Amino acid sequence: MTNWNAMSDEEFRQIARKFIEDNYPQKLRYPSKRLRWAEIKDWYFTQSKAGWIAPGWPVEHGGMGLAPGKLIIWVEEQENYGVGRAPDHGLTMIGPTIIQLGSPEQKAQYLPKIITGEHVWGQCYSEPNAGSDLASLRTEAVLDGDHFVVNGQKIWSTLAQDATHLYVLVRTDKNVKKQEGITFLLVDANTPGITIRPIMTIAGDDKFCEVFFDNVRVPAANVIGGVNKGWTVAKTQLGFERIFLGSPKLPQYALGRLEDIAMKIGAFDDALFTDKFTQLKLDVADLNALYRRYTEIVRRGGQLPPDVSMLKVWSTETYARIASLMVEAAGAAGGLDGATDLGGMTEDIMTHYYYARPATIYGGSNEVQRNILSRATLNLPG
Amino acid sequence: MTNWNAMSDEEFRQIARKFIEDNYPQKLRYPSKRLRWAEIKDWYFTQSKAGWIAPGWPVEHGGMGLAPGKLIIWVEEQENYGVGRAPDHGLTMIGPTIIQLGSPEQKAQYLPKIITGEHVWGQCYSEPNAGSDLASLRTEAVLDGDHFVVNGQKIWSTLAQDATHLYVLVRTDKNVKKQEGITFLLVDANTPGITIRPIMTIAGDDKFCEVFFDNVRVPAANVIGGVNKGWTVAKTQLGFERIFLGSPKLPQYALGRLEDIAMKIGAFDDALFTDKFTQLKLDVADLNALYRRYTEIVRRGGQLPPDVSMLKVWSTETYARIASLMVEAAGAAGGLDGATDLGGMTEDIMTHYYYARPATIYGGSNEVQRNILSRATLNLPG
Amino acid sequence: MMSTPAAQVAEDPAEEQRRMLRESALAFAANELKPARMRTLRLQPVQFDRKLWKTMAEMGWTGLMLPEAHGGSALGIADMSAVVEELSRALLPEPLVASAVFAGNLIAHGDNDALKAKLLPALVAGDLIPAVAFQEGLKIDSPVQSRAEAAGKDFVLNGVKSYVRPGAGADGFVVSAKCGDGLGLFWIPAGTTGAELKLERSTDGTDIGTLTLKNVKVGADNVVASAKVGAAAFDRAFNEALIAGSAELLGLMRGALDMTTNYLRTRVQFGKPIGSFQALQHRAVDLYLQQELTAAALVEVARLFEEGGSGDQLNALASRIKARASDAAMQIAREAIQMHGAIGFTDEYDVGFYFKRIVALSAWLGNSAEHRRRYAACSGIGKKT
Amino acid sequence: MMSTPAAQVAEDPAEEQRRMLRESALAFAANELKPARMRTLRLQPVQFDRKLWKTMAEMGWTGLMLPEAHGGSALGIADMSAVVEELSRALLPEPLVASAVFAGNLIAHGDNDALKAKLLPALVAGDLIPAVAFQEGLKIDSPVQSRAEAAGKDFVLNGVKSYVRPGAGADGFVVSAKCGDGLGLFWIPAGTTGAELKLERSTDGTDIGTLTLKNVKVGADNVVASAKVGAAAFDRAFNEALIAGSAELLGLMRGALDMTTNYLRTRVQFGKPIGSFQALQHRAVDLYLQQELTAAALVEVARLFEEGGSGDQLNALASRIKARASDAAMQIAREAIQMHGAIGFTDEYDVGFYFKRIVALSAWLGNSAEHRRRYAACSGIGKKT
Repeated sequence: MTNWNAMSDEEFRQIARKFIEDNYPQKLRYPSKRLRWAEIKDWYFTQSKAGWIAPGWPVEHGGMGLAPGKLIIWVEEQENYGVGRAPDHGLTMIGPTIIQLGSPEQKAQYLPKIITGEHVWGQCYSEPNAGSDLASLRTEAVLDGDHFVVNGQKIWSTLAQDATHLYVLVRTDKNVKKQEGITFLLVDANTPGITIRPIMTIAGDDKFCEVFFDNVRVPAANVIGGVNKGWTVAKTQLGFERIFLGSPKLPQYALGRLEDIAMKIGAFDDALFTDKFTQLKLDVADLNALYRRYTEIVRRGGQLPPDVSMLKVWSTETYARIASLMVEAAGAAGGLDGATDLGGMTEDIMTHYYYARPATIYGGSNEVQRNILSRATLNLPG
Repeated sequence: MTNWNAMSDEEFRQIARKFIEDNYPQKLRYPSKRLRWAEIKDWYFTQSKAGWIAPGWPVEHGGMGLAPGKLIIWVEEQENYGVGRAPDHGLTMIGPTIIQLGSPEQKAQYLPKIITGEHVWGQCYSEPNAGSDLASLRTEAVLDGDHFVVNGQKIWSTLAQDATHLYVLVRTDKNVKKQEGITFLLVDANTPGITIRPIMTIAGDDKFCEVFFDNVRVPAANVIGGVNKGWTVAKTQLGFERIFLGSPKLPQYALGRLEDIAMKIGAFDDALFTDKFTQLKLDVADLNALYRRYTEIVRRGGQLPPDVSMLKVWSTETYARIASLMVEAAGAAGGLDGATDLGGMTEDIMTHYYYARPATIYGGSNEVQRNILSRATLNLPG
Repeated sequence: MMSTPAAQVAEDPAEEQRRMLRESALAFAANELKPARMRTLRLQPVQFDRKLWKTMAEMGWTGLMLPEAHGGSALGIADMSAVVEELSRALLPEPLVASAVFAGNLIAHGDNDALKAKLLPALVAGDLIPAVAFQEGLKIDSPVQSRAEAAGKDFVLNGVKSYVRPGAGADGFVVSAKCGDGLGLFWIPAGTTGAELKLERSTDGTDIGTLTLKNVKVGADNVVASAKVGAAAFDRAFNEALIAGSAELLGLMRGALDMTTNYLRTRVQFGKPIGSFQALQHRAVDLYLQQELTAAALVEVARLFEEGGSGDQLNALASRIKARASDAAMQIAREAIQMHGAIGFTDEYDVGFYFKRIVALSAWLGNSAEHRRRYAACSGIGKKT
Repeated sequence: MMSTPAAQVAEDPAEEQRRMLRESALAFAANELKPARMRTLRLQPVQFDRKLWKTMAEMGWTGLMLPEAHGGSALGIADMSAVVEELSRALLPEPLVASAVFAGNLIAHGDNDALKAKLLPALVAGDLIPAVAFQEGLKIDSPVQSRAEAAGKDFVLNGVKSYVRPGAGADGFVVSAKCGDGLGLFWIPAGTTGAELKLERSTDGTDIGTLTLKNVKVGADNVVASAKVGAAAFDRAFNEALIAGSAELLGLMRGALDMTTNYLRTRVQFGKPIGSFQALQHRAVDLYLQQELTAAALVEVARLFEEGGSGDQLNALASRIKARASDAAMQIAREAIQMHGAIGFTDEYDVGFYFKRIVALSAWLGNSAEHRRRYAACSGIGKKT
């Protein structure tokens, strides 16, 4: 078995790069939309067979056991090549949670099937009336013998229509502080009473879903972390994944597209456009510098300070500014849906402008991030 | 006696313009700083002698009794000519208050001397701990026989060092809701126990003062509007003067200076500068349009809606942006104090940049204005 | 002293007329315009409703600015803007600005009386939907390359015109083309041999067109404006479209901001309406300020435009308002989605229609950057002596 | 899994050294630098303290980057920046960046070893305060018009140099001048015949100079850099000054923002600390974000600069950080005053010193607009093939 961590960083980087170049489908590079399971599953299976699917997991659970520094190299190489994101809630969210908090039976039951791709997981957290204020969720689970009976509605479950399994936050006690009556449940998506309905977005796709629970019976054994301990479980998931919400990937890619377009249509002849572009280029460059500050902490095994929230704010708002300049530079073509002609190249101008909208909303809206920074970093009063 | 209001607007405008051109000192046009009494008093006396000093006051109190429409023409003509603002608290603030709420004795005692310029008034409202939250003021007045004894400290009294008289908000009851224990007092600035200390600002001038009251005895007859009714009195002063806080005068003048500088130093050769300048020019043009909406209401004798607060916000923030662009355009000279050489012309670059700071703070900070607009205009919840 | 509410103050007759126009548009909007229409119309080959258009014509709106000789009301751009604003506020995909203001006025400003007598009454009656095909590059200042070559008394046109609104549903096109040293304007009915229309979907759910002209023959009777008057006619109608288009954007702003402040008042998170959070309050105030700056500037621009002036002055006025309206609307559109949170990004919630229509109309006829540049050029910025 | 606090993680030796430099600067600042100094110094003919400068020299800071051969420590720009940042955070009018980094390095990058041996040890010892006189127009890209004409082995200089920092208190000037086809650099001691220094007050309370040269004779022994190497030496030292100058701005940001957040925590209005108002909180967060972007970019720029590269690459790096630092600092300065309310506008409150020093140093060596332009030119924006 390869001891990846014994390699030099550079050696590992070369191997990772070659693996991606040899296996990742050319036509899926830099996808402009989130890929569905049907589109990306072959890449998932390829990684799985090669043993690369869970680089951060311990070896005993089928992972590569990469040290944080190596893991970041792996992420960087994927980003540089434009590797699309597969439905990865199993790998990045629920798998690590089960490894950390699951029973031996849960580990045996679920982990191998995440590795093989047999199970595809979806997250059910938000509700129509519990968005930024997640802890006020109301989907209810009542114990009935050795099952919980779940009733309620979840929303904004990314790609839940592709999921075989769902992890769900439910209310199991209404008579305590709202954070203390929440339980974390694992649910087979095929259980009777579950309806998954994709939500059409203004961008014309359906990557988000509503999930309805109507007397859904879930074995009580499917609780993780203990009854009424679900809020704590959900919070342990906020590990260094928080960094990746602020990855420079998206703004960097969008800036590259903007640069190509601008070259084609001669926008750089205009000093005003050039200055705006330069500002954005510096915004992305400095985002990269800030990102590196935190990946460096992870690489060394340190703990992330709360101000890592800055990354998400700056990354998503820079992305939004780039999308705006793209629309502006496109002039009359700035209001067109789908691919259109721009100085001889075909480009979908509006995609970035659309996706810049939820970017500043999901993963904790930028307003909530600023609240956190205000309190945790600047120590401003509640 | 001339019946000004019977004239056509155009006729009145011509007369007003001629009066200003004939009498206002050339060297005081478009002053870059607030003028002191010693500098501007001759102009005050000139207006007084000609009967022009109190255009908005009723004729019986020595005014011209101008209708609102004519009054606005008078203001416009002053602004167009660059007439500096004399210490005018007597004319615009306390005079109208005495006319509306004063006793016959108070009217006889104070109004004629405002007209002649014998009395110069200063305002004592803010305190070190009562800025945006004015109603929390603590300067105390305790009745002792037929006098109030005043103790406390006031601050941000504009040009109080030139005042012969002060109007002061004091606390006369500590045991009621904070707005209901405030009294409005008229105070002779020469009363023993009053110390007026100019405050040096970062702009290097001293137009604001601190005023200290140490056992200052004020006749109880000097109350306006009744004991504990001072908050109501202060609010009646917020008549259509509120418009003038949002006058386009200052940004318009600063934009003119910026344009002159830009021509001299060739800044318009730079498309980036030209676009920034154009944006500001449109910001000022549209401020003028918005300003006209409200002056039109006044001209017709209507009541100002609460969203007139927008004017102050937009005017002062546009002014601040103009000042910033001026500093930017000046390059290395952007950080110099006092007059410096700019392409052969001499200009004090920093003055506008300095004065843009208090502009967004005084007269109700722009934060407070936004709070008002949020509640009174958008009906957003408290 | 000043206790009379503004509404009780005497109006002048022009204002009273404008208020009445506004009220009839409001009443019409309340009865006829529902956001749900947008979901149905966008699935159809023509994304507006010709029956409704006919009703609008009966209200007098398609002919509001057209000469009385041809059945119009000969009113000004301020009146037209009032109607457009109120209808747009309730989401109107029908091409009132594109067809009635831009194309209609362009025909009226031309020098072919016989053609006017043929086309304008049909437009007034709601039986004709014309479009203007003028743009040839991404920017409004891209030079016209299309050419009209004289062939006897007729002309032969070649060229490509893009971003034509409406595309789907237009009965014909007023096409600009170089004609000798000047600019000629030509009427080309839809389906004319050699005139091929390709449709693209605009983000607002309507199809706009690219019109390719290959040796298209235009008879003298279909010359909208000769090269002598074409450029001036075009500028005037373009400026009118810019002003009315700004009114359309203002209506959209009002609609989007109303929805948003209403949401802020009612959506509860953390135990309070989210509109009680000061950061959102201050941002909402800034949006309102931009909206009202646009409204005040629109009143002033329309008034000054009607007073007249040099070509440069009128161009500057029209560009001033389009720059403000486009910027203000785009800011409001983005913030409307952000303040709604995730729900605003769903197709089933109506605020997205405002967002999309604003993006489309801010770009149409030139975005804010283009119009600041045009304003600067026409108002002589940097040229002061 | 990741519970080790960052501070407990092993440092590499270079980082440890930088941390120690930072700590000694912090300790010095705590003992020696008080805002009250600024009120006294600005009234004096020279607005910094030569005695304190001597102490700074003893700390090793004036020679930190200078060659060991001349008594310096030969450390890099990252180390220098760490010291500058911590001192500046406590308000330092002494010309560490202007004299030690810009002028000192410029002399060191020249090709006159004898002159280095004369000037650099004096700078290291704190006995010499040199300034660079390079700028001739409002902008850093204004062309150099000053000329150095050869007269045998000597030179005669004519020209006018503006915005020289420090003006008051400088012992001599490194002057750039066209010299044949190249750029020469010349050492002109203060008081040299024909070299007239006129002082102007900078907003930060120091006097900067305009140096007028009329037939000033410079001997060959005072040629800092011949025309062969002058331009390259200048660019390198200028870039180093930009980076250290950005560190100086970063220190000022930290000082101003610390004061401001502290005020927000303690100032009570409407019965609450004003820092509990969400609109102010979010704005304060945005300031912090700008500060930390600057800090992160500074670390990266200094590291890449030390790794080396082409002239264009190094210019782009230095301009990148000066653009960010100037913009971020100006935003923080304005908001610091606004959030303090009226008290922040008074001379007796210290935040104004940060405000003024930020305005002065953002403009010095080129403001953000100038450096974005330089960055664009040097990084080939719009030139991709």
